[in-house]
Amino acid sequence: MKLLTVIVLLPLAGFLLNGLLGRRLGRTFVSIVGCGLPILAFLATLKAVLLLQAAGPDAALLEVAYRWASFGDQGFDVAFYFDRLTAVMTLIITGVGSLIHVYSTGYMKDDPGYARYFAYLNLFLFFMLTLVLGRSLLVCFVGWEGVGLASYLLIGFWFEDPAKAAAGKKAFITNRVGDAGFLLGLFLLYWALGTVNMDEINAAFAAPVAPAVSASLVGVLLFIGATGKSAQIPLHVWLPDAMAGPTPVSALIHAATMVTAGVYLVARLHGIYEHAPEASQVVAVIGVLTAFFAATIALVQTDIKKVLAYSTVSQLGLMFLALGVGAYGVAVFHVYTHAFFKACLFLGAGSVIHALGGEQDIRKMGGLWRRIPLTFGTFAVATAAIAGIPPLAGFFSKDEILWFALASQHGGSAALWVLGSAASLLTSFYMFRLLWLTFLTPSRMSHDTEHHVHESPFSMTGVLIVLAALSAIGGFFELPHFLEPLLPIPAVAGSLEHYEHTFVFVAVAVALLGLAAATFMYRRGLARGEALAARFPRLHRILGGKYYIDELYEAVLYRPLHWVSDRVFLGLGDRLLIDGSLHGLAALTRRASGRLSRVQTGQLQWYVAMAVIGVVGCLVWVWRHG
Amino acid sequence: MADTQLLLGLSFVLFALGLVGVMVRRNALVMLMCMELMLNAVILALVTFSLETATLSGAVLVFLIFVVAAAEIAIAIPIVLQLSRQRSSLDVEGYDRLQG
Amino acid sequence: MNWYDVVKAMLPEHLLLAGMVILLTLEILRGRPRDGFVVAFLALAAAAAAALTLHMEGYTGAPFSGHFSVGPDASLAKFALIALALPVVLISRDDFAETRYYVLLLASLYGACLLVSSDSLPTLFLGLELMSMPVYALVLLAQLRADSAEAALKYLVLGGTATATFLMGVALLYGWSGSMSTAVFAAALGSSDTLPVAGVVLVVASLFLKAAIVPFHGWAPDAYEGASVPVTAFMATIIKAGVLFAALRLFETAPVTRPLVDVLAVLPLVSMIWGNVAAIRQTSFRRMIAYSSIAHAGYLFYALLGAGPGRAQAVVFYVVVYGIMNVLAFAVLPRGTDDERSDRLESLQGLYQRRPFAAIMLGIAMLSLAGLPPMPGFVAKFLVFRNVLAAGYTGYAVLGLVASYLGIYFYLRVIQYMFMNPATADQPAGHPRRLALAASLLCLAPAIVLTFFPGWLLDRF
Amino acid sequence: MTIDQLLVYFFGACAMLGGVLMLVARHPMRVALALISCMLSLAGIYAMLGVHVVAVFQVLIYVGAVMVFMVYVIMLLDVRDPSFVRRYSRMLLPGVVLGALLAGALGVSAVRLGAPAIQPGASAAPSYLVQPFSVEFLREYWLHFELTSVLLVAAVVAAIAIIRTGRRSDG
Amino acid sequence: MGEATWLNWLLWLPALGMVAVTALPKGRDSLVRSVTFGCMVLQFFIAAILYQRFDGTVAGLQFATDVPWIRDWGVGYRIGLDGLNVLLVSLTAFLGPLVVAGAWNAVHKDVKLFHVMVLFIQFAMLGTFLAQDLFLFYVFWEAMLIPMFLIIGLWGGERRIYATLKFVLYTAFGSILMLAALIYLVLYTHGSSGYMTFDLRHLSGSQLPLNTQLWLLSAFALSFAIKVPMFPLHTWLPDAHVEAPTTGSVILAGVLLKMGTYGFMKLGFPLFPEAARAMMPVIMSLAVISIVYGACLALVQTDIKKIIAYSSISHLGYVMLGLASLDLIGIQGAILQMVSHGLVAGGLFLMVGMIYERTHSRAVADYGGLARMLPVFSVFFTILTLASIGLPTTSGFAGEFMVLLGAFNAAWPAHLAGNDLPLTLAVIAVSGVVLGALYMLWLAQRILFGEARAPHAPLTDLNSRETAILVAIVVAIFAIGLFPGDPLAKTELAASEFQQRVAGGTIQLGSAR
Repeated sequence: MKLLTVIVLLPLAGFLLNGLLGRRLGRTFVSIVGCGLPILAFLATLKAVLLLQAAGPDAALLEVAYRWASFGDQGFDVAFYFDRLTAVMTLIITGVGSLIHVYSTGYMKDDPGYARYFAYLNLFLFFMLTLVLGRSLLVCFVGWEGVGLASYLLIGFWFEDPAKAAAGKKAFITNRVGDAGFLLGLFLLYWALGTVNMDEINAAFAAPVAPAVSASLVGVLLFIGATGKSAQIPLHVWLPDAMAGPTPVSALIHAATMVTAGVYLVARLHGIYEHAPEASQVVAVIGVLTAFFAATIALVQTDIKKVLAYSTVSQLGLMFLALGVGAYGVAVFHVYTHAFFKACLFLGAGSVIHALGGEQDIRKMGGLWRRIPLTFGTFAVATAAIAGIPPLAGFFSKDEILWFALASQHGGSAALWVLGSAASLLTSFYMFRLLWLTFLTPSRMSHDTEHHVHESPFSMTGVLIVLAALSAIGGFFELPHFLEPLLPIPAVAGSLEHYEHTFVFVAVAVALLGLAAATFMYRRGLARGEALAARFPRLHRILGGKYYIDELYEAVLYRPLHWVSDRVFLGLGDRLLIDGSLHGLAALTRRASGRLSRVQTGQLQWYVAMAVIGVVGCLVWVWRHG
Repeated sequence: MADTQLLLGLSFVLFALGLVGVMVRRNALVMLMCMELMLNAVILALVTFSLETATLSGAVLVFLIFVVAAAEIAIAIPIVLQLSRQRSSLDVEGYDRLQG
Repeated sequence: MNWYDVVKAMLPEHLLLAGMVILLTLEILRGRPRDGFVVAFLALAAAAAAALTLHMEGYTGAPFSGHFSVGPDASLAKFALIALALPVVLISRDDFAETRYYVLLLASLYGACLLVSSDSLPTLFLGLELMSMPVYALVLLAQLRADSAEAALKYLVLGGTATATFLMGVALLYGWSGSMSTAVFAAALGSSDTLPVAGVVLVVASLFLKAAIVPFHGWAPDAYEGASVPVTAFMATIIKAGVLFAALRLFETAPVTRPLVDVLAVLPLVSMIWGNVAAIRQTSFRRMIAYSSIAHAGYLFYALLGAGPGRAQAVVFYVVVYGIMNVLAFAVLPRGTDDERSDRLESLQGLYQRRPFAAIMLGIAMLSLAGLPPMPGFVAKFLVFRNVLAAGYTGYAVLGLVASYLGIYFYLRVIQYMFMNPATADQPAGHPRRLALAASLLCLAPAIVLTFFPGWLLDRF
Repeated sequence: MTIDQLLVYFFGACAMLGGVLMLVARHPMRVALALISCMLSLAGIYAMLGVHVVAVFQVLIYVGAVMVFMVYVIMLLDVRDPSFVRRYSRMLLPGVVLGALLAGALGVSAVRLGAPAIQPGASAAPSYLVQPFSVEFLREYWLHFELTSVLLVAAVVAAIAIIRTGRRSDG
Repeated sequence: MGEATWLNWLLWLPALGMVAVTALPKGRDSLVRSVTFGCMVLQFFIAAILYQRFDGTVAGLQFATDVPWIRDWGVGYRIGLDGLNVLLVSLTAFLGPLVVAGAWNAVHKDVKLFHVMVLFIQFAMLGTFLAQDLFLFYVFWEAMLIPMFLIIGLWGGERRIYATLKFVLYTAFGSILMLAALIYLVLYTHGSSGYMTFDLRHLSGSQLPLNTQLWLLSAFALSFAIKVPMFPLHTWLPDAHVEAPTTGSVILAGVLLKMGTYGFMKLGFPLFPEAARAMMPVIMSLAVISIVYGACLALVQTDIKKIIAYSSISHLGYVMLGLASLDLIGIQGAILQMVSHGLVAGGLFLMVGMIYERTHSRAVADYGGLARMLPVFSVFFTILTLASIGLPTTSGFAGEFMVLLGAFNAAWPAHLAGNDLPLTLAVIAVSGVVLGALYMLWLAQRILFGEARAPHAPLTDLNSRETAILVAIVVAIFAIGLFPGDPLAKTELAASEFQQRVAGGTIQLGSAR
């Protein structure tokens, strides 16, 4: 039996069942299919992992499903590839994915689009698994675009609201920009290597004879793709808007899985980046800048999901920082820990929103810890984890990222470390700000809302507990070492070799500093924060306006495009020049027709004269040229 | 005797005069007479060439032209008569209802 | 002189003549109009059958050596001419009951047949005159229009001028060669002397005038509009065909050389453009067809640019297809009591709703005249331009094709009127007539054959 | 220069004069007379050249038949027609110019000055006497002779048809 | 029954259908529809059998018929299936029944004439694809004008006469020059080889001087480019589409536009390979301009049909880019993209027709939230939109991807050789991917999402007839998107022959003359 194919196809079956039959067969059926098949996929993945472990540390499972298209002796296979990196990603996807499916049965209980929702979610899993299991970049691209589609559908799930539909569209199109880069990289690789199988690409770049293509160019192009999917500057604009979808979707797609596809891609193709220092540098710089700027924006957000969204962008930036400095395993490690705590946070936020009947503004929350203690507890654990408080999961991965940012011989530098640490500090600060304002400060809820507050059902809280537990203990699994046979750990600069432990303390200190600052500012509520905002109004406005990137794109890209299309292409080109000249010719012919009709005066003598003109003309012509 | 070229020249001039007459004279009957003049010019040319080439066929064609000229007039005159009756005018310039 | 040959070679002509004589006798004896149609039709059918038989037999004969000869090609051309007249006669029935109409028609056809067989310039001249003269009268016979006499006069004066011009050209050719044989013309084509070339120019100019090539076309729109529908059909098909056959007879297979090429190419080219452009704004159907015929005359003379046997093939095929389609168009044209009004293009509006068969037939005719595949008009156009290109006149061929493009619009406009525009209130009822239906079927059958098997006709050359 | 030649020149000048008079004469009757004089002059030329058959028939058919018919019609229509007063159409100037151009073009093409003159009566020349000419005509050209009869019949029928039509449209 | 007989049946079935429908009594509209539909279905089955039995590993024609037609000129009735036309013939036969079914309730005026015209155009289209004789090709090529002229002009919208005249006059202009060129070509071959023939196999062997080739190719290319349509000869298309009835639009977008690209592939490039190479930079540039230009214009339209029409310009730009790349993958991609566009654009136009039947409006602004009101409709519309965008697993992706891949494969060597034009063009072409998403999603978002509103609401969702049509199309789209290997295997040999002939062994792509 083709195990990997089965893993991929299980969610697809779920999608088809739910999509085609779901509405007729009722919610129970939908829930069983929708949750059962991902869980089956998870179990199948476990089996695959066992097989893999038995085969050795750098072994891989390979399954060719069929040949998609062939050209002469070359061709594209639909093949699945399973090694330790894939295993980690697949486990996260199916595992966290299954949990979120279960959570959704509670969260979406009353939604009329219940079947549609689960169909989409299964579809997403299908594409995500295709993405990570695909052996070739082409199959990966299928998943790559597919998750974009699923994301589009899910963001716009409540499509009656034009803003939400628009957010879906924005996500898709922004992703498409990145995909264009992905495609360019793919084309380049195919031309140079004649293959797009990722293992073969890595091998080709490791070979003594370098491929006839610049690794940096390929690296940058593929990274453009990654920026789109993983919401890095300058293509990060879609992710915060993507929070328009149902909250579990945000947890699954926009925090735990899809957005890490970019990280996965770079890690998977580390063979290219290892030989492309310039590209790696670009990755690191973009990553750290994203981490920092997203963190600053998160400072002033008031929508609970927006805060988490920017935090996601920021964390993804840190992952790319790790990739940029060659610490691929560490980046995946952060993907892994981040999946737990960010999913927990989002689902917790979902629980809060659920409890408050849809309220998302943290300024109108407060004091919830007493009312929904389970949610609060799990949320707090996850917050601590993301802030990097030891010994929770986030601490381990983040610490290692910062360490390599400073010390890696593959492009580490002090500047990267400083910005990364600053981002980390800000993360700690805004996360605890969130925690304070949401749960701990005195209640600022309206009376109606307060009356309504209730703890979520077990299907939701149970998931939260599992995820919180994983956030707490996940860090003890030394993932980078597990992956080392595949993803090398970069050498550390000699001068810093002995300071690793020192920097652990620095990192802890940074996290605690953030905690302390947040506590100082928000322990009593909003007042101090607002005062601070009032002192720096311009800065606050810039941060609140997200650096006006959206507006910039609107003004620089979209409007000119529209203007050029409308006025220049349509007005000037099509209507005036092309059609205009054609209409002109037609009018000319009509006028000529009128003129010729007027020659036909009805005067007999004129007709004779015309004939004589003809005869004389012919005679003269023949005589002249004879 | 006579100069071929001169006779030929006369023929061309008469032909042109006939054609000019068709173009410039407004009276339909005059117009028809001018056409006869053109035919006469052709006859002159044919006779001249018949003599020059010492063959008979030119002169034979002249006889055919006589017949055709008579037939043409036989058809033309009734047409003109009918037109003059319809329009109560022989002015060819007035015959311009069909145009465009 | 072999009397058997005289009878057999001229059998089609004799039958036509017999028709005339019988008609005249009947008129003298009884004056019953109805017989005219029947006798004329029978005479035509017999003549057509005779011509076809002669062609099939491959009969060759020259009863009047040096003046008149018949070969399979000539018989085929005669058959085409006479057969084209059959549907014309069928649609004449409702307009013309008089015997003399049919006598004139047969006389004109007699002239046209003479052209095809003529070996000497006098025969050609007589044929041309015999063909044209009855038509002057036929134009006038349309009592429906008050302007018919005007049209007839215009046609007559220009035709007379053309006759004189033709004769002057013949005189010059005769003076150059001392012979009246048609071969003189072909010989003169290759001459570099001014005298024969001037003769050629004059003869060609007169043919241009009879075929309505710009700038000798002045009579055509007025005469077509002024004449009655059957006579217009007759002029547009048989007269034009006769003139072209005459031209073919003169040009034989001799190539056209330099200074004459331009005359023979430019004026037809101008005709195509002029005819096609001027037709665009016409409001009278017959006038439009007149301009269309001016353009088609251009194509036909274009075919003469090519040398060799392809020339005859192209001309005959074109003439046949063009003739069939023109007659078909006129056969199905709805006719009201007020000729001037039913001639307006607007009266065709919504024709498809009222009389779908007529509309479709007219549509087929228009598309074929426009030269759009798969209509046989395309093969005809193709032949012409293939010959022009084969003769090496690429530039003229391209220009000619572009000119033919200009013509598409106004043919489509007719279709647009018939199919796409709604009918207006005051349109002639135009109920179908049986004879016209027969005429249209008579045209349709060969049209279908020529669509699918153009080789049937083409392989005969 | 012989007297014959002089006479030919004289008749030629007369014919030309007749032609010009046709253009300028106001009344159609005068035009007809000018044409008749022109034709007679031409007949004179033919006679001088020895082509008597043509000269005779020119007088008989043209002057005797065609022109008499013409004069008759002119008299029939002798009303005060505006075209009698205003002789010329709009095409006067262009028409004259075109005529001159045509004559010039034909002359340039066909007239080679200094070519040998005709020698009528030379041994090779055919006889234009009535009897030999007629024999030749009817032997070689009897087809045409017959055809002219068809033509004349057609013309007669046409004339009748036109007249009948005119009568009916009047009535 | 001989194998060639099947192909003849395929071709002549619509013609027989025309006769049959014409012979039906007046007023029996549903009988007319059924007969037409039955004819089309039968034809589809024949095409399916032929497709199955077509052997992609054999070079040359299959199921061929070669009968002299006009012996004198060497014109023959020569038809046959080869790798280049097999997919397009199948597409035409596939869309045939759908077109008739789609118009089941849409046409009430002159039903008989309408169906005769539909059969006529089907006949002409199949003939164009199947013809292996230049004369025959031209006849069929031009014959398509007449039924299309009537279909748009008789059953079209308000400005139908303007649109239909524009269509005919535009396309006829190109054909006229093509006619001159093809006669010239045949005569040239006649001169050099001594016998006159219109057989394509012989004609492609003639060695013309480059200068002549350039002239002839320009003439052919003008005609084909108008039909494709390529910028700047495209302005007839939006008007024709907007004014055409649904059937017309579907035929136009589904098959007719492919005539242009097929013409380039079958005639234009292989007949004049040297000229094709020399002109490739121009063709490629125009193709890429079409991609971007079409997409940009689609972005600012307010009429649904116009958006799809302009998107066709963009998508056919990809086809041309693939052909012009002269890379095997690119060529294969171009063929696939033709089929894909036929399905996708055809499907979209059908859907526009379905909604138009209900609301009588095509303005984007009139709609919103159809996903709520017409869920089934919306699902299909979304799928077709995504296929149009070129989402992986759909046919649109397979075609677009291979075209772009081919373009890059060709562009890199040129780039390394110092010629940056192809690479620049290829990169710009990739941007079309983004633009495509932009306008199609904008359209989908505006009409499917947001507040529910539509003229003449409440609307009924798709009935089973409409659903069946769309299911057929969607299945085909996914079949090709997921398993393009089978169709590609049928075309591969022909595509590589095409490539070898045109590229002439060494690909000197973009090397300006």
